[in-house]
Amino acid sequence: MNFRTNAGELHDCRDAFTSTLEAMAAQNTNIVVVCSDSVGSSKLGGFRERWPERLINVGIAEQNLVGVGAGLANGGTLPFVCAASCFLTGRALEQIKADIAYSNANVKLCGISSGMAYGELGPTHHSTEDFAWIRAIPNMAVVAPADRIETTAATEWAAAYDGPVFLRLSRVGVPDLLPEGHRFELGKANMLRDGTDLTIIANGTVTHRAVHAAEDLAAKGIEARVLNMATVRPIDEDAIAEAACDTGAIVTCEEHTIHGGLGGAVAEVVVESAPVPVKRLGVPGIFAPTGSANFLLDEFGMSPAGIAESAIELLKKKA
Amino acid sequence: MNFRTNAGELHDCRDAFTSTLEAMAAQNTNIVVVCSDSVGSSKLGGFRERWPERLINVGIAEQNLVGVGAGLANGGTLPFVCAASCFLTGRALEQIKADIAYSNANVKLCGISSGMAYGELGPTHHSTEDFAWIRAIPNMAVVAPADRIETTAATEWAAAYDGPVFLRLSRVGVPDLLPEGHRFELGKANMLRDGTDLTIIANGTVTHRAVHAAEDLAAKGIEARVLNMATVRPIDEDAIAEAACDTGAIVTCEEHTIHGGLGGAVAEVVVESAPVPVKRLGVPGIFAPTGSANFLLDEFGMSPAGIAESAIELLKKKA
Amino acid sequence: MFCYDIKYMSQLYSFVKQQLAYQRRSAGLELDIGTIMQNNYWVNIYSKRKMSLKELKLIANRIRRRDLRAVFEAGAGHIGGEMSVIDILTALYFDVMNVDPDAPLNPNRDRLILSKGHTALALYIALSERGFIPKDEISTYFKPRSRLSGHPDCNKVPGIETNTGPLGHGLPVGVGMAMAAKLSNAAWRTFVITGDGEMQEGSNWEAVMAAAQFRLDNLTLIIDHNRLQQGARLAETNNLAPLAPKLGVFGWAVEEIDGHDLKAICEALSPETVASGRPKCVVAHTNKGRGISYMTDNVAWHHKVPNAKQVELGMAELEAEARTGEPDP
Amino acid sequence: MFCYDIKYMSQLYSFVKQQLAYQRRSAGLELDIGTIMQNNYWVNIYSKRKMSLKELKLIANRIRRRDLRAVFEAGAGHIGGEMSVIDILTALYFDVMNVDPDAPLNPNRDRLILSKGHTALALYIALSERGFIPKDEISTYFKPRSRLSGHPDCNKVPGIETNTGPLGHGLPVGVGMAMAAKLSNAAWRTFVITGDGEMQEGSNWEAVMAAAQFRLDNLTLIIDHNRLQQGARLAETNNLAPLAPKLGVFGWAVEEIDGHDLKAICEALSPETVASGRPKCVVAHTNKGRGISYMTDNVAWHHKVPNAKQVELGMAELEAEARTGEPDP
Ligand SMILES: Cc1ncc(C[n+]2csc(CCOP(=O)(O)OP(=O)(O)O)c2C)c(N)n1
Ligand SMILES: Cc1ncc(C[n+]2csc(CCOP(=O)(O)OP(=O)(O)O)c2C)c(N)n1
Ligand SMILES: [Mg+2]
Ligand SMILES: [Mg+2]
Repeated sequence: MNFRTNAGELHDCRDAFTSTLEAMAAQNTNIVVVCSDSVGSSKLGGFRERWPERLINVGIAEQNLVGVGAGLANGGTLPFVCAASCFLTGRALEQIKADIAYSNANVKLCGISSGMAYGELGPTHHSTEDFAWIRAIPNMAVVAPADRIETTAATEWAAAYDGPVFLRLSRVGVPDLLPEGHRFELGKANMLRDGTDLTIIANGTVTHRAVHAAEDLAAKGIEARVLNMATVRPIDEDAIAEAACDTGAIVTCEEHTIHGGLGGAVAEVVVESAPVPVKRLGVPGIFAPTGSANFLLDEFGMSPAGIAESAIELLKKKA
Repeated sequence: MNFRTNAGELHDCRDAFTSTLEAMAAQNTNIVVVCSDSVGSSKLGGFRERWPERLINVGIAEQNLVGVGAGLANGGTLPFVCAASCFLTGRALEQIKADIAYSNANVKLCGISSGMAYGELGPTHHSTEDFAWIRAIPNMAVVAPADRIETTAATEWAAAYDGPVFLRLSRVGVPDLLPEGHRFELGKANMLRDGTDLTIIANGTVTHRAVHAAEDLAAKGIEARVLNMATVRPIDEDAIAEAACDTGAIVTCEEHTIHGGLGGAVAEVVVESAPVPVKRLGVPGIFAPTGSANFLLDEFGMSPAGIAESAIELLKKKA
Repeated sequence: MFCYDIKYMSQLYSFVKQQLAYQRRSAGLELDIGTIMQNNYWVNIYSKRKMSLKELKLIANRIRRRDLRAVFEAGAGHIGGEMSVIDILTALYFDVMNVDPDAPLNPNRDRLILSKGHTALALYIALSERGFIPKDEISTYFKPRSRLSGHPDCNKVPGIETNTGPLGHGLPVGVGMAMAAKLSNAAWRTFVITGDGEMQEGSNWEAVMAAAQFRLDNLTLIIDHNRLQQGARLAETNNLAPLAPKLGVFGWAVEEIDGHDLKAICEALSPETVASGRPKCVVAHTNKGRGISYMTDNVAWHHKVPNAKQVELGMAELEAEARTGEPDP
Repeated sequence: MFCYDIKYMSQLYSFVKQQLAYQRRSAGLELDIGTIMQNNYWVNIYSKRKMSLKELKLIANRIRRRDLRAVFEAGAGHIGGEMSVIDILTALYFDVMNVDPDAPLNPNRDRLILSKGHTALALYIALSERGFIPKDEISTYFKPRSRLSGHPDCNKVPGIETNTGPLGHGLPVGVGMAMAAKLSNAAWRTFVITGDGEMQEGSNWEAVMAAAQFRLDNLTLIIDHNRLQQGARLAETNNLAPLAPKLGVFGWAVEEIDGHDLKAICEALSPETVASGRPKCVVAHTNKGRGISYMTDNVAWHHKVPNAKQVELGMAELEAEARTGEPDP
């Protein structure tokens, strides 16, 4: 079964995130939210209205934000820590390592507006190193949902999962990809489309671009498998090895630097399981210029046409 | 020409670092040192005695440490910012990204006691994510010298190089590997030994272990090439591609997590240039238990015998 | 070296090359200086004589009007915090600071860091008024590939000293600059502007301690104390007010002023008022959205974009102020 | 899931499994509680009655002696800061805190965070004296694969609440704990001990502000004010003294005490002395190396290891103190 994109309707996944959070919070009074003057950007206004005392705003202080999250978990609550992904990860990385991961605090770190969602605000606001930064830390689950439906599923999963999670969310509009009612499984890729000629592995906001690219390729007689690799850590080694064996070539797409992110994680598995040619698409190791996320993704070769082109180029290298 | 290790004499590379720094500072009055209550651990006592006013100790405040470094560079000095690698990188990562890398400040970040040099102090003090963290940031040069001689060379190079550098140093004793007078070139691997059966790529404190492993393998009739990959960013793509083509299999060794570090960087190049089997040795994605660096390296399969064993295992996968 | 980077970039964005360590920042800027010289009719005037208070007020007013129009045209900006900081920027660029658009990297220039980098637009306009960048370039703010992005980039825009955007970075960098001046016995001064919400960042307090310890009397911190942060008032979030005693207890010389009184700002920042051996903090009491009545002291206008009607209203108020020299009540 | 991790680990370190999110912390600890019960002869005494001042002094003295010996045997430790914090730990574990070694995860326990985690050895010994871990386990400190590593690990050692080691982490976590108690209207209290040098970390000041804003009167910060940091005196590095007015200006209730006067410590930490609506800071004036004359107030002893002769000397002094109840001058 191939999932088809419906480019007509684009959704800001923050809405799915906060409505899921509110639905869960209505049931589970242990759920609290911690933020750092990020109520608006995390779309937490509704939560604050319903449960003002369970919305803890520490001010502009990300180190404290994460530390407070760890302490809240120790005290028996279930904290969702919400802030712009660039600041949450870059400013509080040691807190994430020591207070959350190493202490094994049951905290859900929610990186809002990740990737280049703040494209025009410049590289200080681009969170295009967070996969690399967080997946290097033991005991962290790193998850980047592809659409509204998976955002809901991953948020529900995170609340049920007993351990530290980094949920990488975006505000960039994306179409529905996964079927309504989809359940999230940690470390399990979803095959959005099967194919034999190559595999495109993507996650987050670029997944629908990968699906489009596969449709374009199909029109040219090239059958691409598309894997939605929402979990970056622990990565689905089996799905990657299978893709390498079955299709012999892999293109990775991510709204992230190509140094150490999803493409890097895939490359690590490929060389240890079934070495085949891989092409990594992403931010090519530079500070991106000004522009919207979609503009920049296109510029960096991740328009559907760009991905398809890279795929065709890669096929030449296939053994 | 094969470099041979002389396990008899082990050197703490901090001595080479600070004596080089002092020699340069005597010539170049622009050189200043910034530290964070880390005079002793960075072996800066001698520098402080000679130039007390050029040794700027900001106290226990790593964010300020890095920001002050950026400001000093703007003001026309050449700052070497010295602190324990775990705190320098983890605590000040956003400062490194914004103030140093993105601002292109001519600052030399010197991560002392990197890897598991503070083994017994536990994972909070293990700097085994720093390659992954820093190499994800554009415009950073990431360098981990293998011995006393390369430490001197890299320190001299860093002072001459016009841009941000992360020098990853250790206190763990290592034997001499490179010839006296060796000059460091950014992004250029050194072949410490040639071989045709496989390649071992290492850097920093584990390089001499890789050389020993190659000697052990040679005794068994297996000829391993050994590359000292001191530069992790920009990585030497040519040397890796050549190694993959020439030897058909690669083992990577690093005092770092296997997720996104040297092994990750090598895997990224291998899959894009010449896909061959790779085995990544390092900290296997866990918070390490208590123990000295050498104890832990052995435990994690990086004793010379362990590396040789992994190499033999890998050869079975060779096409 | 970096070959994979360069290969890609040279095809696409020649300016991004400036990010690479192989090139000096100055090389990139030389080009701009040429352009500036053609567009710049302020340089000769401003660099030669002291401005009157009336002239300063008119410049601030002009910057406000340009800012309002630019936010509307770009559909972006942080207009509240821009309006609150414009008088401070005006005082710095047109009275206090020793800077030269012809030599933006003169080693003896005074340094300014706008640590509240989200109000970059106000800085860009001040720089364009002062001759650092062409005035007509302001229309490129927030556009794809523009060097005038949402936060300032020192490798692209002359007059900018360090990249800001993440709050709490400017003061530590300013401490480093001031230390550098001390080390070389140079007379240039360092100014840092932070938001009041921004002072919630611990990194600032690390720098506050260090500046006092190092006796950096060549460093001045100006806190744009508009009592509002992004989503709410400081008082409702993390109330740092009163600020003056907090800086004072850490050993700083503190002065509180009306941050919209240009005379007061110029005086508070003049070298004569520096206390020897102590860094100085000027707590500038300001209004977020100052100059446009419906925005003033209203947290909704942190980064809201006015519609055409609202722009017209605001512009009328600002024009009235230009005529009378005083803002509408 | 995590299969590559588990495969590796299960061969080597079964305890590391606790790090994985699949297991509850408590599951890991249950094992230890069993062991503890066998070794623990203090539990019944301490949990049943109030200790006398004399008893407290003797316990502190015993912890100091064990610490000195353990540092010597392990060839490691941060003896200066251990000696300075031991009276505070003694007061907390044997007088102030409501904790139960039989139920180290009791939701209503008081929480202690030793934010100056480098002095973990003193904490381990206090925990062993209080019955959380076997006393003879102290000899494994710093040994390969020991759970008593240089900094405390809450997933391995019962009684430890969060992992510390990097300075400046404990107070933010403490703020979160105190918030959690407030949210559930629970009476348990949170205590955080920081070093004085540690207060140079900006993260602490973020937490200082938040605690005041949130009116966390169930949070107590104890600053071990020994005037020395790692490489030098605070005064020579980044002089935070006097500390009390700094905390005070941020809205905390502050009390200054002799941090080696057990009676004063117990009083300052008693619930009766809490000011409603305000977090409390106890500035405990201490001596680094306290109890061993040649170490006292000497920065060289931050993490130096005494030789046999020095141990003998120190032990003699501590034994004399045990007899007289007072330290040698
Ligand atoms: C480290 C960091 N955290 C969060 C933000 C998002 N942010 C941008 S502006 C702002 C509010 C700033 O308030 P204030 O400092 O008072 O500035 P002003 O009122 O002058 O706009 C916030 C939270 C940021 N830019 N950097
Ligand atoms: C973030 C961080 N930076 C640096 C260190 C290294 N360090 C360990 S102890 C210490 C000095 C601490 O001084 P203080 O807080 O006064 O503790 P005490 O005097 O009680 O030992 C330093 C700098 C650290 N552990 N964490
Ligand atoms: Mg404000
Ligand atoms: Mg101290």
